[in-house]
Amino acid sequence: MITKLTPARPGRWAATVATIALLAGLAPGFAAAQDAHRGGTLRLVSVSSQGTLDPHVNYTSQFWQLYAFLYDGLVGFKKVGGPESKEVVADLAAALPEVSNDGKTYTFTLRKGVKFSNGKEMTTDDVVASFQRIFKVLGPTAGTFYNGIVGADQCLAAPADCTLAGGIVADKAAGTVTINLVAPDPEFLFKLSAPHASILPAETTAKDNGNAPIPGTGAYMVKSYDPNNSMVIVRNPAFSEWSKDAQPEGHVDEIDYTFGGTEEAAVNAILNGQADWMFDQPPADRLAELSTAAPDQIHLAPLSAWWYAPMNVNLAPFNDVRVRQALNYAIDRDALVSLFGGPALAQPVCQVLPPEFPGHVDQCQYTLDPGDSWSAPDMDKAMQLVEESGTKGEKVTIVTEDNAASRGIGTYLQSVLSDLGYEAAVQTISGDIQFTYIQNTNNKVQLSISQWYADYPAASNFLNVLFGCDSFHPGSDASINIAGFCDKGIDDRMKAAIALGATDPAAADAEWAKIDGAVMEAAPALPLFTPKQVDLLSTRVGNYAFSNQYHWLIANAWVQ
Amino acid sequence: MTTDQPETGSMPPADAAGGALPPPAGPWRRALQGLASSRTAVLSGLGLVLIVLATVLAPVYAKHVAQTDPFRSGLSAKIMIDGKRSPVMERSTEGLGLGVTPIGPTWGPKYFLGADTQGRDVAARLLYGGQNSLVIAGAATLLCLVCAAVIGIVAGYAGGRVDTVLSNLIDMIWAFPVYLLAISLSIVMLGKTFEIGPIHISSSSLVVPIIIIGLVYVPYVARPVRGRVIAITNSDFVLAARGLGIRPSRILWRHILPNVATTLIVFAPMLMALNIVTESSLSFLSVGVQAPNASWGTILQDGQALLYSRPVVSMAPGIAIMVTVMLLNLFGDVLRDILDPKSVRGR
Amino acid sequence: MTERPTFPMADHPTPGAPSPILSIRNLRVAFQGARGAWNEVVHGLSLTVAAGETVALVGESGSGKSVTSLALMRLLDPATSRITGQVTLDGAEVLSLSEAEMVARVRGRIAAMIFQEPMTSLHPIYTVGEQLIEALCCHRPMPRAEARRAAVALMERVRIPDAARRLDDYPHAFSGGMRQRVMIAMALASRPKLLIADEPTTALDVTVQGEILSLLKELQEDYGMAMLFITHDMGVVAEMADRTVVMLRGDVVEEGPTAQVFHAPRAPYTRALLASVPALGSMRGEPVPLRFPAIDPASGAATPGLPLARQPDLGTPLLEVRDLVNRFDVRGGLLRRKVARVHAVENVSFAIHPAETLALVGESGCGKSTTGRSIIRLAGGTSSGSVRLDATELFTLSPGRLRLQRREIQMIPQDPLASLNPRMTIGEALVEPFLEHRMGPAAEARAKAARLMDQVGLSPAMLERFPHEFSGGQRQRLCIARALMLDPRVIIADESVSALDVSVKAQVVNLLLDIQERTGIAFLFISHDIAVVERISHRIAVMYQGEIVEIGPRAAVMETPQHPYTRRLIEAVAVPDPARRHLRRTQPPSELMNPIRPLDFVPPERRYREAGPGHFVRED
Amino acid sequence: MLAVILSRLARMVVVMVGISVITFLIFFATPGADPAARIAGRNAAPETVTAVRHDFGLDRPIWVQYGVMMRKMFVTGDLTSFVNRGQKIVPTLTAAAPVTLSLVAGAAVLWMALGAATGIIAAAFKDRLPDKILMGVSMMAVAMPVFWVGEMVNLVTQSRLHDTWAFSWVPPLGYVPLSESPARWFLALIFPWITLSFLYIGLYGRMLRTGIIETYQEDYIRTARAKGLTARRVLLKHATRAAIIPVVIMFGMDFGVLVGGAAVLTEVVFGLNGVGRLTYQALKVLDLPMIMAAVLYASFFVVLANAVVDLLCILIDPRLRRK
Repeated sequence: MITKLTPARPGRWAATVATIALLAGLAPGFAAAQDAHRGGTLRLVSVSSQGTLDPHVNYTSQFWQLYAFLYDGLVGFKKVGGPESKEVVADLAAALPEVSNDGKTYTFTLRKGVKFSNGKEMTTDDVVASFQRIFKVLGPTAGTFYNGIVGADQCLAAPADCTLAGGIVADKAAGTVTINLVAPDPEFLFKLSAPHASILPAETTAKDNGNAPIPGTGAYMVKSYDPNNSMVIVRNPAFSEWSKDAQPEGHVDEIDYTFGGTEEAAVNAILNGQADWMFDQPPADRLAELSTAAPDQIHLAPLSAWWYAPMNVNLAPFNDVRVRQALNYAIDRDALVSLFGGPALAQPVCQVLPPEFPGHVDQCQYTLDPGDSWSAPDMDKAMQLVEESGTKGEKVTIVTEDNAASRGIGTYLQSVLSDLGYEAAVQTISGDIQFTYIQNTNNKVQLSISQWYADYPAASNFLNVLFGCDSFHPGSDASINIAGFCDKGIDDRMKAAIALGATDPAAADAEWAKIDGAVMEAAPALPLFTPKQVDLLSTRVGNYAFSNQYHWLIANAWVQ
Repeated sequence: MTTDQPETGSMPPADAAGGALPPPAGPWRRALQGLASSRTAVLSGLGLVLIVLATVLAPVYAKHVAQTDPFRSGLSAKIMIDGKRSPVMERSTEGLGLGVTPIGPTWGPKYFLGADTQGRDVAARLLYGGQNSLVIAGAATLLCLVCAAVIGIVAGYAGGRVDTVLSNLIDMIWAFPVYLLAISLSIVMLGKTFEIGPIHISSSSLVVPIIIIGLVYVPYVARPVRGRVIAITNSDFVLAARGLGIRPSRILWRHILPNVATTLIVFAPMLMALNIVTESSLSFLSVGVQAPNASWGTILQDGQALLYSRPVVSMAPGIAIMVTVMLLNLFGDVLRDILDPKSVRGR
Repeated sequence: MTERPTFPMADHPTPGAPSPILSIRNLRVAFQGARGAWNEVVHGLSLTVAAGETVALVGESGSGKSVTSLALMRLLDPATSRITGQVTLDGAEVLSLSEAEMVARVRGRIAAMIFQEPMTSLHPIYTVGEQLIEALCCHRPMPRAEARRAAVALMERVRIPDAARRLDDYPHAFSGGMRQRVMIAMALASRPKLLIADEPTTALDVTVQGEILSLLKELQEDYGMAMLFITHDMGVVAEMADRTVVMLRGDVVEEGPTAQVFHAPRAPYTRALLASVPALGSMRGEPVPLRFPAIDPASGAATPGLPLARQPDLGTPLLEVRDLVNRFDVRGGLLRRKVARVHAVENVSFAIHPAETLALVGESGCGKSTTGRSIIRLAGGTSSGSVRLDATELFTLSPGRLRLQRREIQMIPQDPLASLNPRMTIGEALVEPFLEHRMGPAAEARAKAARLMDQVGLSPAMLERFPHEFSGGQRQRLCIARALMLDPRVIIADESVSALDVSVKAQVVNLLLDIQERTGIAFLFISHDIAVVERISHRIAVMYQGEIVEIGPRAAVMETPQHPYTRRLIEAVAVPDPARRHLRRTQPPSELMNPIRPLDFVPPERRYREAGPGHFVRED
Repeated sequence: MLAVILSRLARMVVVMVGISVITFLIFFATPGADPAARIAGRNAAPETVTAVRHDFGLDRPIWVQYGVMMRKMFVTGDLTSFVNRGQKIVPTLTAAAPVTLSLVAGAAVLWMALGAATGIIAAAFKDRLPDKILMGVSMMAVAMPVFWVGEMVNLVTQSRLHDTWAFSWVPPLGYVPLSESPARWFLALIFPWITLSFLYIGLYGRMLRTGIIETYQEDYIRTARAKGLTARRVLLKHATRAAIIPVVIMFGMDFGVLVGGAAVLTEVVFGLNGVGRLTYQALKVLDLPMIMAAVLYASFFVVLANAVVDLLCILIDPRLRRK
């Protein structure tokens, strides 16, 4: 047994995000000490598991957090805490690709000697097969992330026969893979960094593998998975670290992930030292207690996300822009923040792009004194707008998810709408259903509450996805433009901004900021707040690092 | 056979006619007298009346005592305590400053039991919620009894194939665990608005839980009703009525129905108690009463989010449910003893 | 209220008699009513029972006789009853013993008890063997095998055939008579000095009753037990008792040697009681049905009963039943398949004339009630044959026509309380059939109801009352009045007087005869009580296992019974005359058989021989 | 006997087929039930949604879908969830079954033992103090919603008094397999057992007390007393034995229903991943394959309990044993 070398409790020097970022920067200095932290078992808990283990299929942040150290793509986000986590680094590719042909051709040279956890070496065949597999397994982002690859159209139409001929070209001898796009895509590397583009062994069946683990190249591998009970993750015996940034060797030997119980139980278990971390957010009820009783164990991190309430611009009364604006003026964002656990956990916003996100410029139109930030609701203005619209007395139903926060917001909005003179009701639906239910125009949802978490750090991932004409599919359950907002002018500007991003990212970001303002002018949604992530750790966990993409980097942490 | 009846010390009126006649006492009047002479029944009945009265007076309480609208969020409300204005939603200032805790019981006119996560007055909501809980439980009881009576009587009286079909249907629903059935019905009805002619039922209406809760217990009542109907149909007085040449419809209406009525009445308080618990369970699982309406179950659910910081929010409706259900059961026990000492058992 | 006289003789047992096993002095029993008021039901009873003696405690329902027996065993719920006085059982002061001492010393040791209802007095989920062994072992612990042997011996002693095998049967596998034998065996387990028999034969058929009585008599002699015999049946008293104590509403009104009580009753009540008891054979020589004598309860003076003045109209029969068959399927197993068939009624034929009474007698399960119900198609099961009322064939009528036709044949049920809807007033119940048959307007119906109430001896003011407010006899009158509302031509009286106390029974019988005399109605009188039947009927049909074995004029059947079963039936009846005791020892026990047959059973062809004019006997 | 069993089985199958058809129809009548978009994932392209719909056979006629689902469930066993992509239904359910069984079986032992004790003691002390106390507590037990009791138990044992000597031994919520550690299995289930059984102790205690008191009116009890049996023997052997029959019938039904998933509230409150919670979650997210499997599972136990109770009745009540 290795003697304990670290006298200090890690929690004490990891109280806030700022210090963490600082520490992440200082990390190399501690390299020697870190080896001493190798070993041990992390005990994670979550109320529920999230279905299939297949990285080409699963689209949940819970499992993406795990894929970070289970699988690799050609490129990936840097696995460090802080702002640097938004950077893309070479992963299975030896270096970032050469981009040619006006941004349409990406050439990757694969690293040599990388092995899957089944012992087999990774080759170009695996890369080609993996890209085909994204389509064959009907990956959720096949049609949205990877449809720009040459041959993707045929693959989407007939997934079983997908070849991506001309799209993915491998040179086995040289160990290179070339990807050809139909049009330049400044966000393509981000998309390749998503777990959906993980490289899997070529022989992996082209079907959703469900609960059966697929061998990966990451530092760890799944030993067993029972979605109703637990997941056991152990070190990948075939792994040797090739890039600390892309896939660091983890500290702990084993990660036991238990599913079940309640959030309250998880908090108790962590406080009682029976678990190390909970996936779910601690219940609001416990926050005050935690912030005094265990401040050292709590880590807060801003998220690239927003909570918003899409207003259906095609249904009365929200087909009148004045009503949408009125509601934006009327809501007390401060009250909403207190519903979410207070200012430490959420920041009131009145624009689409979250703070510190590419393209974000502080702006707020819907406040008592319009300017950079929100100060207070402007009820008079709101009443006046409602009066002008002549929609007073109409019925409005708010569709919320059945979690405490969403329901609370719904109840609050119902209250505000009543104040404005509407006849409002709340309808609560289970989260999984609510998300597709509110998208389908057939369900005639007027106002709903939703959240959006960035897939990758690009403004279009918010604005274009949520308010672009291409994301509006009437009558379909998959119509992420919930508001049904389609403004030709704004849509054209967004397309142009995406194109601009390929050549001049800075100019593009400036344009996105303007588009953000223009969208809010039309007010297809109520921006509510930007949430913060709360990680509650046990006292024995150290080296907390938070990545914008993967959230807490589990493999980077150690246990005493 | 002649039997000595040690328990009837007083003989029935002598065989010879005449004498001063006591006022005629029908079975219903007798039952009423029985209830009136039972201390348990009187006290529990009185308790129930008080509860009903309290919930009926909810608007008065909310308006004049608590001076609040229990259906409006009070997230930024303030309250005077010891001459100091403090927010109803207290933001944590210690440690990391996380969390917002609603004010606890003031034991004063305003926020007597404190506030919930929306900053609303829990005491006022408890009364309003009680109103809804009682209305739902009562209406569901009525619905259940009517359905069960119809099914039970038709099955029991018609017999033969009709009975077989209905009994099998009842058995089938019986095999569906109640909560699963109720939850699935609730989920089916959640997203829907029903329009039957001029009647418009939105999913947030109380009608939805009433129908669901009313329907799930039908088999539990229809079965014994059917049994009772069969027993009555084979009883001597129905046989006598047939022998007298009374029409079947009249036999059903005048001879069978009034005698089944006792079974149904005996079920009523027990069913009502069961319905209150069921309503609260469904609301607790968020498939019952929908916001902005409140019921004891929804308050309990709200309280679940405050269990650690403000346990009173879930304790209060829990105690309200317990007391109401206990009173109903006590009353029901006496009623059963009086009306139907043998035919209904247990639950 | 006047002081109740205590009977002087009770305190002085017959000189020279052995010291009493049981002596009761001034026993008072009171019950607490619903509102806490105490209500005394036995007012200072005193009696003694000497060793080896049989004392009968006789009285009508509510006289307190059963309460007395339970009180002296301390089996009443102490929470709701209060017993005072003095009870000495073989030297033990029963009323001052603790419950534990009662268990240890008295119950089952000094005194044992048997009860009226053999069907319910045995625990249904233990075998009779277990219950017997329990009774044996609780007084004298012994090894299991020995207890088993003793139990078999006891069962053999009470003449249960095949005792060793039947030891492991459950009570439901035994007939009523057999169960009563088991009860007796259990009571004998510890060789008690006193056996208290509370109406031990009331629920049994007459032939079985005879067997049980002889068994008790025989055992009493063998064991030298004293016996306190509680009954309402004067016939049984005459058969069994050495001394008789007559009770009325909690008081002893007469006590004395049985012969003296029967032949020279002193109390008016005793005289009235005896006058009301139909004695088999008392109709010998009487040509027509005879009313019971009317007794003045105060003086006991009897006015002799008048004979029926109206003669049957022996022209065309009013009701003609031919080859009536009724069978029930017995379904068994979880599949509810037919496994057997009950041949409840098999080829029954008879006719009734206007103003005539045909009695259908037989023991329980013989099919007599089913016959009655089959006639008006209320029996269930499958019926066949022919029932003609005048010219109308009832068996082919549509349900609607049948309903109207039912007006002509009415039924008076055995249990009047059960056959009155508890939620209808008597007025409603009486008026309902009248209106249903559209016999006239409501006012007329009410007038007729009032008139009939008067006729059956009830006040028209009682029409507003509910059935539970009447006594048993009154309810039976109400049922009669209801039947008469429709002016029927035939009345089927199904055990209509069997459940009534003797004095009430006499009144109702007289009422029926009055009605027949006045209206010329025909009766099908179904009863197991041969003594009553003898009094009321013109003709008698004897049923056995679903078939008529003998039918003929009353005098012929009663005085010259031809069929062996008829003879056995008549012989078994206990006659209320101590001089005519006729118990024979060691009769083989008879088990009445239910006519359950396999599905493929074909009933045998039956022939009847004519033994006299109109007197037919089945040839076996 | 074989015929009897077969017919009983046939009836069970008929009831279960009926239930599955009803479930299926209810599902397709539910708005927002179409799982294709949910399976496809957030922000999936319409082509992907169409492909998923086809892949899962959701574009085929409803009866074909029914047939396919039944085949996948009972024949091939590879039915997968509509919500948690790739999650196999049958293994999930079989993994949840022992949790529920542990919960219900333990609670059943508790409630039968304590329920019987309550009923017998109360009947023995009828209308006296012990009776009044026991019946008062039973009344309360019956009146308290089980989830509320659970919440209160959790509040006390997991938070308020967790740091005191009384409850510091209480493990965190959740299930520990018996095979893993019998001791921890036991500790983890103590409070769920108590919570679940509380209601039934009250219910059964009251029922048994009433039954015993009613039995005391029976003639055979009088016989037993008259023959000189001690009061205790009359109570335990004669009265209780007869009065327990309806309790046993009730027990069979309750046990079946609970094993089938009716302990959902207890499972939810105590975070036990049992069948009830699984079903509840499946219902909330409208996961038809899971709902279907869970409902069939539940109804199987109900129907089975019915059959077992019938048999049990014949065993304990000789009156029903007629040939």
